[in-house]
Amino acid sequence: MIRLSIFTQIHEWLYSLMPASSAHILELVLIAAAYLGIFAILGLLLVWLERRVAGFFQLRLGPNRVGPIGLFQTIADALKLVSKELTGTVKADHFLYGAAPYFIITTALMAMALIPFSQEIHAFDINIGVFFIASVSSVGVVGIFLAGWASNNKYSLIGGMRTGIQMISYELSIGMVIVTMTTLAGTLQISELIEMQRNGWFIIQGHFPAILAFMIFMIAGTAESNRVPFDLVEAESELGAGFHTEYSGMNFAYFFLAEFVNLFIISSIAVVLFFGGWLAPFGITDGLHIPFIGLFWFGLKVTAIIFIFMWFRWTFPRFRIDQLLTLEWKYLLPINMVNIVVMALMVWLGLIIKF
Amino acid sequence: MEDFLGENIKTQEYFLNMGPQHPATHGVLRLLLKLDGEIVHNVDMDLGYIHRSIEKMCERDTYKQIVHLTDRLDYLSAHINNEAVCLLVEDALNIEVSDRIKVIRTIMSELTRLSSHALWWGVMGMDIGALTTFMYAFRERELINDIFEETCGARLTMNYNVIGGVRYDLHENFVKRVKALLAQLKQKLPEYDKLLTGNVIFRKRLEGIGYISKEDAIAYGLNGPTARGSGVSCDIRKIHPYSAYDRVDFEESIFTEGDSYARYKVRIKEMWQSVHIIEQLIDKIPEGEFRHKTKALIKLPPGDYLQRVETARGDFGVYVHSDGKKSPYRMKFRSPGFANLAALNKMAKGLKIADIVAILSTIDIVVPDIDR
Amino acid sequence: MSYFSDIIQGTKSLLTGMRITGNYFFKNFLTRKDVITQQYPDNKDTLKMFDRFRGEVTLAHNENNEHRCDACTTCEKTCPNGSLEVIWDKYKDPETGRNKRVLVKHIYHLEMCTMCGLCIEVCPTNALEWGQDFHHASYDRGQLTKVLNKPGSKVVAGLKG
Amino acid sequence: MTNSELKNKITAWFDGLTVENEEGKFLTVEVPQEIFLDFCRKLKEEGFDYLFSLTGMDFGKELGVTYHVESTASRQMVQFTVKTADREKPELDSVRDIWPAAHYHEMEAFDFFGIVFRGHPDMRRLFMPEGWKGFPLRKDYVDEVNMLIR
Repeated sequence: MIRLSIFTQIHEWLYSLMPASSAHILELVLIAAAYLGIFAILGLLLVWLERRVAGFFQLRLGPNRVGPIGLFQTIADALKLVSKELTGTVKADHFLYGAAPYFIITTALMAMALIPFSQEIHAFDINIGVFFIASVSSVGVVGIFLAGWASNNKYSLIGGMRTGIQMISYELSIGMVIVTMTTLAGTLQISELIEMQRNGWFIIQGHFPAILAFMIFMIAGTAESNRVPFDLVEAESELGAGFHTEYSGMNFAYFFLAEFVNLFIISSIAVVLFFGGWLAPFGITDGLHIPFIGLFWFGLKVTAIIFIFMWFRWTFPRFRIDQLLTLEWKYLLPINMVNIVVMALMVWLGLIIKF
Repeated sequence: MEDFLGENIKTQEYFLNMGPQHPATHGVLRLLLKLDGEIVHNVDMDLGYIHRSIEKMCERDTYKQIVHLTDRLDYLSAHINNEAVCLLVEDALNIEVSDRIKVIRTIMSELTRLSSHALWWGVMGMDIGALTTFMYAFRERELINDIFEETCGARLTMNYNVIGGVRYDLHENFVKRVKALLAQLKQKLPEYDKLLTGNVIFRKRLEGIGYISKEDAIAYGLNGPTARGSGVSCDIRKIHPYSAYDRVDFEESIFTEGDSYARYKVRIKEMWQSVHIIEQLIDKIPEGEFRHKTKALIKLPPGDYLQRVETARGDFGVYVHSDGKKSPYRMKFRSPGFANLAALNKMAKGLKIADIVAILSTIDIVVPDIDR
Repeated sequence: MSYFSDIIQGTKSLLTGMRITGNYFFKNFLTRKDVITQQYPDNKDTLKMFDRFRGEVTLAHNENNEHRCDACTTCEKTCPNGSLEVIWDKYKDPETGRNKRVLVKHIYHLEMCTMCGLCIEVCPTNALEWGQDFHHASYDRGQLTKVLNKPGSKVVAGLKG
Repeated sequence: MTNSELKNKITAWFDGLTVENEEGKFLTVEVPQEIFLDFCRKLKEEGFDYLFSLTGMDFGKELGVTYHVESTASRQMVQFTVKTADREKPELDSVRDIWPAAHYHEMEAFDFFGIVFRGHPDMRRLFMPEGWKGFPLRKDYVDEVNMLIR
């Protein structure tokens, strides 16, 4: 593999230009700006993808007027939202009301830093990587909760309460799936996790328990990203718009974008944990020196996972709140616990498949 | 719960305004909910947001003019509503309509029922959260609407029935189109089942929800598919047959569980029965007049008249108190949705907010029908 | 073991549903065959309504700019909503010497019309007809009030009322 | 049970009932106010358990309510009317304890005719806004702005 020299070049050029400390700070700022850009573009692209996919599911075409195959539709929508007035309720708790969207974006961005787009494009590779993502993305619930509470609207409040219940329950499942998979891997660092999958993706290495873990992850992940069948937080037909009922314009767009970025993050974790991150399947492109090939594979896998999430969304009806809890505490949690033990036993007995 | 929380924490009942602008209330119905957390303690309703006082307008209009007003009651069974008024006047004046008219009216009524139930199925899915069902239902509904548009001239408020017959003769493409529709329905209705009926989430959302016993159903005046879900045999097409219903063979769809899922199954079965009825009639539409001449100004003899028909929502009744003038002295539309909605509190007490949405869907309300 | 059979049955039912939607997705994605929507403003020119479609009430004019309305006002009296107004004038027929009515303006309030079709049915001279135009949207209510007789039009000669 | 059999039965219950329309689809009975509730209970016992409709009426001098009840077993229908001559403060008995279906129907009749039903717990305006003046479906109701009169 070749190293992408462009990042090193920028790094060296910056350090040659100014003292090391300021260059370091500037570098951080640049990276942050780049991630903000990725955040926006990714969000818009995913919204477009969702609408397009929904169109095909529903015997329609989806947005196809603005730009080639409707690609600029969401940009036009975003422009509209930017130009809109920010309304709010008089009786809202204004500070929290204003702060809530930023909570959500900040946490989404923090989790984004951990995403390994490819071997080189990986901003923050710490040794507790997966754990960090899991904990940071659970802070996002605070934003939703604040939005629901601060709006001073009963529908928002019910939405917010539902989030609390839902997130606490399903964080547990996500965490236990991560535990299951790290039992197999023996590390939490994302780059190492991916490197270890050179001998076969974890879903193959861990076969039965890993597949089970993947299924649980998909269910819990849907719940984490508040999508159908777990979209009780927004529950259009019950609560109007749920926690963001009182938000308008760009504040609403933040929620909207963050929702899709969260979807991307969840899918990325799935890809890292089960499908070998940016690794090519069976190493078919390992010998070839194609730039950005890791990004390509990573993107492809994430898109596939996102598509499955979308498939769920456009097929299933919504759960009721008590059924949601029943599913987690009565089904997913016990299965998950057994699954950890099975995985541990397998690792201990060396029953994993490696090429 | 209260014991567990003890004295320090107290739960408080709160009040939630569901509607008049709310996605689940299918228009401008306003529900006043008393909630404890998510649990519903009491449901009350406030109506009249789309009240047009059609009953008062009828006291001003002639009988011929009244017919088109009934389109606007339950707009999803516009044809059947028209039929009720026309049958009432024909009955009062002893006009015997030809077989052709009867058969055309029956086919049209069943197509209306199919289109209404198709819409209901789509919206039902949407209310429960499966957004895709809506477009699948509209695929079939579109075919029916095309049939209506070609023969009647409009898609929703068809105004096809006139006193003494129907407005136009059947279009030459009618039989062809209906047969294509039946073929498609037979292919697609099983798909409905696979997508929603069998779905475990969907079943769990409906089973045991909104239970109402047979006795309560009768006492609360439930009618139509809602009552048939509780095991009440109340199909007007069976008990007081009108038009050509006495000569077709069909089964009254009754389920005895009394919950939302039973009501759902009733409507799905009714769609199959409608297909069955149309199949029997479509090949043998008798020749004859499609419209009998009537007097320019129709006057009913003094007296009380009542005509009941089975719309897609249930037992629709038109009651006329006539004093012999050109317009009715008092005209009352007994709307099926109004009676069905009255039992909502009974059904929804103690359940959750999400269940109210499910129950509202399965009693299939149309707000203009309730408000009149 | 209803616990496990529940899980298996449930998953199966979910997968059946996914198969249906997935089927439609891939068919549409690859062929666009099942798409049921119309690309509306694009097909404006080719879009044709059915002959019986009730779009608006029109007063039929022949090629000589003549209509068949003898201003008897039956339509105005029949309309349940008061959407038709017939403004007429008297003139003396030079042949018979009797007073006759002549149509000045046939005003149609589209915003009040419910398309019930009673006016067209009662018209003794079959002057009114259905128009198939449905592009009625406008920014101004005033534009919905239309004068049905074209400027300079006359009644068909020898009309029997 | 034919209409004439039913007529014989009903007339035997109370005095003062006017029973008509034997040949029609359903009997029409006029019930005096005093025995109204007893008459309804008797009917319910007789098997007329399905309140089909409850129609407020303005007979010119009197206000009244017309009920259509049906027996779900035999599918026979009876129409009965009760009237009150008091147009200022019309009061009639509520039948919601006998047929729970009457609850909202009675609210509707109150809303449009101003008939107060004794024993109804929630006599508020169901359709019209709070504080609307007059009762729209009465024959003497005038609204020059919104009503088109022919």
